[in-house]
Amino acid sequence: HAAGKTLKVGFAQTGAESAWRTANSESMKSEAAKRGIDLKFSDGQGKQENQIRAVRSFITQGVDAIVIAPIVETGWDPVLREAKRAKIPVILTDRTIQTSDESLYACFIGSDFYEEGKMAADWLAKFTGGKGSIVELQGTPGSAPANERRKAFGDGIKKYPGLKIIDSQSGNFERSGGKQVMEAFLKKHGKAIGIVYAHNDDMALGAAQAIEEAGLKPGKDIVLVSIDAIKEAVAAVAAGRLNCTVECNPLFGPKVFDTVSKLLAGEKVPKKMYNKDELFDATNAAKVLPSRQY
Amino acid sequence: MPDQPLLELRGITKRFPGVLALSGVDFTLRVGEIHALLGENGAGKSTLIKVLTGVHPAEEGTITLAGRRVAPASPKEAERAGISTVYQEVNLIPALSVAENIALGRQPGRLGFIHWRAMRRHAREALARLEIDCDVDAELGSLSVALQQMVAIARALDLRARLLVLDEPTASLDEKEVAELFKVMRRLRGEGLGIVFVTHFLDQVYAVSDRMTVLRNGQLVGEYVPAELPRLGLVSKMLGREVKDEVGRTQPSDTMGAKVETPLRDAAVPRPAGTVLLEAKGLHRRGAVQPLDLQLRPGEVAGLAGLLGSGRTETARLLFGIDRADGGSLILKGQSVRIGSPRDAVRLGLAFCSEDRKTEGILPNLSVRENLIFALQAKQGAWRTLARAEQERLCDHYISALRIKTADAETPIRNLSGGNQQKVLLARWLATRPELIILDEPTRGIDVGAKAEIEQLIAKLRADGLSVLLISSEIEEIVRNCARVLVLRERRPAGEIAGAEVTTERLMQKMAGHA
Amino acid sequence: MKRHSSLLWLAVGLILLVAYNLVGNPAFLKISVQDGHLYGVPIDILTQGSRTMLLALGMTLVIATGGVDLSVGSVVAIAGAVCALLLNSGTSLVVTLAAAVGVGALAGGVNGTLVARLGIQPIVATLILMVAGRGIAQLICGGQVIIIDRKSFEFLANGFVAGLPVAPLVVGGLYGLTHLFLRRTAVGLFVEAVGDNETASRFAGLAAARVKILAYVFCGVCAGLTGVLTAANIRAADANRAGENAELDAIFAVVVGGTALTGGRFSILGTFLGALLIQTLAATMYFRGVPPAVAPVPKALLILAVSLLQSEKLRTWIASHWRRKEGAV
Amino acid sequence: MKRNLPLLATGAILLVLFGAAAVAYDGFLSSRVIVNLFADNAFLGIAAVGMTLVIFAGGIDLSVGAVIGFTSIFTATLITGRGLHPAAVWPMAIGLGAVLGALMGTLVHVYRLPAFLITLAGMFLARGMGFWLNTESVGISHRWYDALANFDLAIGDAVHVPAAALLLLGVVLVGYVVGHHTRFGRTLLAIGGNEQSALLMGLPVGPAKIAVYTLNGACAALAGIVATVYTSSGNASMGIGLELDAIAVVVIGGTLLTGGRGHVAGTLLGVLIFGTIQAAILFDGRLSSWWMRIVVGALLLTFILLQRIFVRRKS
Ligand SMILES: Nc1ncnc2c1ncn2[C@@H]1O[C@H](COP(=O)(O)OP(=O)(O)OP(=O)(O)O)[C@@H](O)[C@H]1O
Ligand SMILES: Nc1ncnc2c1ncn2[C@@H]1O[C@H](COP(=O)(O)OP(=O)(O)OP(=O)(O)O)[C@@H](O)[C@H]1O
Ligand SMILES: [Mg+2]
Ligand SMILES: [Mg+2]
Repeated sequence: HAAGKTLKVGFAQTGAESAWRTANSESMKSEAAKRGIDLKFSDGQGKQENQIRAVRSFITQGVDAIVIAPIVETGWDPVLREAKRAKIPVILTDRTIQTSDESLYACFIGSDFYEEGKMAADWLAKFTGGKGSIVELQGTPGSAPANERRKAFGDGIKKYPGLKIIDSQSGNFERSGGKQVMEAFLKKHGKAIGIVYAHNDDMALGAAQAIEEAGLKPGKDIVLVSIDAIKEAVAAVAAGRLNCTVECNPLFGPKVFDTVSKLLAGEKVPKKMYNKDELFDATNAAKVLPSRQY
Repeated sequence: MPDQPLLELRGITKRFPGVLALSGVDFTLRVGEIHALLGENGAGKSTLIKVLTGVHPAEEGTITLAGRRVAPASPKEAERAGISTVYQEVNLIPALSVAENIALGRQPGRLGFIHWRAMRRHAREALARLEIDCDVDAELGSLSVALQQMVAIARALDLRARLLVLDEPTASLDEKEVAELFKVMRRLRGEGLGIVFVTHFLDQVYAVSDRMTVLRNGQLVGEYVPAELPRLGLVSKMLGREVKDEVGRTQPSDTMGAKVETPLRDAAVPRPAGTVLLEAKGLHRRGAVQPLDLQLRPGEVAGLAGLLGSGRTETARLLFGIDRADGGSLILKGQSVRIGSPRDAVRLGLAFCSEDRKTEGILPNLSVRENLIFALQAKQGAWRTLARAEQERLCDHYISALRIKTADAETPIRNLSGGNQQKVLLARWLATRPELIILDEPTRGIDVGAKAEIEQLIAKLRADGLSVLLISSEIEEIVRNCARVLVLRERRPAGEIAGAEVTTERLMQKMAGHA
Repeated sequence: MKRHSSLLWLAVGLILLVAYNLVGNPAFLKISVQDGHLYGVPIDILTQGSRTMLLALGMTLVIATGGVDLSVGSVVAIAGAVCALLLNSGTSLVVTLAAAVGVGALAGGVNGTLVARLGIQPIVATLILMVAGRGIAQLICGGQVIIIDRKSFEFLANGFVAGLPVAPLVVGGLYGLTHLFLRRTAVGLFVEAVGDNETASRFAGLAAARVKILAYVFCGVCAGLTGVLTAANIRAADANRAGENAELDAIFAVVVGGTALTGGRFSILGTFLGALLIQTLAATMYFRGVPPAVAPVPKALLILAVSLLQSEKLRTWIASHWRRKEGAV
Repeated sequence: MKRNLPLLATGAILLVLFGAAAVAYDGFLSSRVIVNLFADNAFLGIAAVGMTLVIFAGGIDLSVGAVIGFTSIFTATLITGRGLHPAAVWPMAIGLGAVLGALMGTLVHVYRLPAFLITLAGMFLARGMGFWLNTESVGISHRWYDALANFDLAIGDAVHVPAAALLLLGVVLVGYVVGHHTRFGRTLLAIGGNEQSALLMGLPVGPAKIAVYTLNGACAALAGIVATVYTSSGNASMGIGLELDAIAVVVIGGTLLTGGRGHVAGTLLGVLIFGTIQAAILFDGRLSSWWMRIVVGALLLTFILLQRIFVRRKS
């Protein structure tokens, strides 16, 4: 591709299921616009088959590079092989995939769901002194973040025998789901609940509401930890309604397109690049709040 | 060979919630005979047939077919045992073609794959045997009820059977078709088949049957030979009371068993001159009805006559706004009106009792009461709701006036016998107090007694100043009731007959296209 | 007769489910007073269930006319988005509510017109708005979750009057009113007639198309109000997730409540019990600690059990079996 | 001819739709796009063919999406986890799908239960069992899978038709023959037209109903296997919501949801219409998530209105 010709990049997004995702899409789009790249955006509506379809279409359209935010970890080999045959570099964002042939994709840029779960567990151990009964609000069963965050957190608290998960239900990553499950937990376990671990902020905020309606103080009577660090959650941390939220940065755009340029220029890039995920609690939430973009 | 029993039903008892439909009924059919099964509406004829063919399990009783005890658990088993049946309502599949309806379940072909050409040829032959000429690829639902009925008969005859059961096959047929059917029936009788034949037309009973069994209220009245039981005797057996005369015979009659105040025919009565209730001018619809003029007067019963498929029903549909006319005008009481939907028609005081009660008439799962008051309620709109007491009063009135046989007014109408459903539909329209009522085959499937009552009713309505447009395939019915008849032939008007000229012969001539 | 017995068996199913909960957790039915209002699992079930109940109420009429409305979930999202938009720009609560209802009615009108006037099959006709509607909601919200900070608004979903939860009261009231309206006027009859035999009811002079359209409009209005409750419940409009898969729950509640998908007879009380069953089941899962991944299995078993309980065929079969056994002994 | 009019109209509108996209987007009119239309929608299409037959009989099956998910994870678990050969696993999977279908059909027919409820239960059951096997996706690497993934039928130089597309065409063909040229298929239509009448006509209503659910279960399982080939993996959350797409595709193809009237070939057209809309949106690539939904809705609406105009409603 000669210089001067506009780059064409295909982006197979998972869907538009949350504010985090919207921010992620937005970052990609605005960055592409800034750089004058022709971005082919596709919304997979939460289905891998749609994403595969999109990638195949990108190949047909002869894009210069393909960016995928895989919904699940497996199942990409056939389509990636097609891309490879067409000599189109593939960048994975958001989460990595399982494949027998690592050469099928150029590199991975994103957050580490596993690491996030670990960070939450470690923070909790420090904050509570390694003791407490936890209820877990899981994401949509079978989805990768739910799987990873559950596993990582479970592994993370193993070191602290005082921390125990006493109950676990799915709130489907939804606010109302988190609220509804938390209401039931409060009735079921009463005062026994010391900690809530939610797989995302939306469910944590819903749970906080349920706790308030039960006449308790979220953040004081019950400790709440969650993941994503959307603006509203950081604000809630600053206000003391949540205790901690682990950032999962959605603003991939600049880094992704930098990498694309490098790849197309034939430069070598590291196979795995992690965004640095931060953690916000009472100590720093108020400070970063004004600079949060999403 | 004759007199040898082919089928014996003994002590058949069948109960529905709230109704004892059959109680200990015996029935014997001999080889090579046509056996008429008779009785009032709701007497249990159809139920007996359905027990025989495995639709309803009997609570008690035995069935012996050709010396072997059988207990068919489904129509399929009955068919395998050699029983071929035409049920009362047309029970075919409207969305499939005529050919398929005839062949369904036994399509020619190998390994379950259908040989279409053979199937169509076969269907054409089956129809030709009844002298029916119709496109076997046409969708069944697009045919008139009468034709559908013929298709159902063709299907039943197509089966190699020992026993043929026909539940009111002639209800919507006209004479030509009936004659064809009888020819076939007689031939089959000659071949040793046994035929059970249900009808409310006594002429037909005497024309073809060798033996008659009469049911009343689910009980066996007796078995008779036509030669030994004259018509009046038969009617008395059916109704369970003495009658002196009955409607339904060939001679027009002015009197009924009961005292008659109004003569049925009003040929002698001077017509209120000049007043026209509804006038159609040049009404037509492409592919359905050629331009047609029609005048309907208050206090008059007008007839619409014609052969099967001559366009009578389609004319009625145009008048009632079911189909949109392509041209022509309608003038109601001197005012030009536009009738774009049945709703418009109903609001203008029209009523139309359709010939197809199953698909165009009943609301099957709703109660008799709801069915009965429905048109009136629809006319009044949702806000002027009929009080429950008023609804019940209407029901009581019509149930007794038309002698509707039902467990109670809250029974779903689908549980009623065919004739009783028809009566409820008549009541539905009468309850709207229309100024013009179009009756398309109103006595279809109605028993002799009730037919007389309905004709009485028509006479009374006329006397009250109502205008009636009567469509009937039974020419006698037209002759008995109408002062003026518009004859249709091949969907175009073929002339009008009035007054003393309204006779069977004249009508037949006009309908067939002579003179 | 038959209809009532099927309702009875639905109620039996519900009671069995509650009994099963009481065995493991005697406090399941406990209602206490906290902060001056009622508090307990039954209150949660009613409050959380009120949204499905409301959706199912509208769905009942649509299904009774022989249709179905897949778009309700998306209408919920749109109505929520509209509420957020208006409330956050300082519009009064009353106007906002009216707007939400209006949006629902408009959506229902579109669905109804497609179905009744253009003769498009309901499932496709409403699929269009199901797909496009969520897009519209996301467009309004820009794909964000929009926080709604209005105490009076939240009160609708989570508030209490005289110690009683508002949402169930409102929804219960709507059920009562709808029932009265349908059964005291001829509207209920018209709806059932259209569903039972549309041709026949049209030939009898009913404006069948209008009845159908109104059923969809009513369903849309219910969905609009559900959108209000949904947004008020979480103090936010979530265009991406609000009302997701809600149509399935609503249809389930209606069908299990004894209204056939083929149209005709409907039962408002049955729908209510059906919705209650769904929510009670959800609570049961939380309380029994069913792992989220296999949670669908008990749901399947419950549906089967309730359907079988309602099956006349099975009941007569069991009854005859019993009799034979007793006879033999 | 008259019977096929709706079908022809649907086909014509599909061509118009495709033509419009071809004019609007460079490279849309290419053999690859057309082949992808079949390949990418293979498992939707296969499931939809089974669904068509169920709908013919006036039934409905909500469980197909979940059966696809279950089959997919089941197949992957046995092949990857247990080291079984696909040749053994595939028949097992199809058998399980058929058994589930047969169970549902039996409940629907024998106990007169609403198909909606029973198949909804089937959907939850299959989904739950799938997740119970594994909540995470499982990769499959097997010679057969590689061979299938790499297989294509070359027609000339430019056109390569992959296995999935061929299978879809095969299933549509079989579905067409079964639906339109066998007694079984016509019996299904008769049942959908009027079950009571079909019974009175002596048709084997019960066996046919049970058989069609069984067949559909098998179809859904086959679709699940195709999905594993498509992705070289199994995933219990595969096919979520696919039942609705399948139903929509069937109905867009001109089959009456109330049963008794329809066309298997129409279903293929429906699948292609769905596919074309999605392909066009991918080629555009400028729509945000929400505009994409709105445009899909608007295109569907346009399509259906056109279909209406072509085939005037019978009065
Ligand atoms: N499925 C049913 N459920 C309840 N009652 C029924 C059912 N079928 C028939 N009945 C009742 O059984 C009685 C006999 O009905 P049947 O249909 O046998 O009468 P019929 O002699 O055929 O009358 P018609 O001449 O009107 O056809 C009637 O009272 C009818 O209401
Ligand atoms: N011989 C025939 N072959 C094919 N179609 C026919 C034939 N006769 C009538 N039809 C169809 O039947 C339909 C109904 O005609 P219509 O109902 O107006 O007849 P009719 O005079 O009321 O006769 P009847 O009600 O006795 O059948 C028409 O659509 C016509 O196409
Ligand atoms: Mg009868
Ligand atoms: Mg006629």
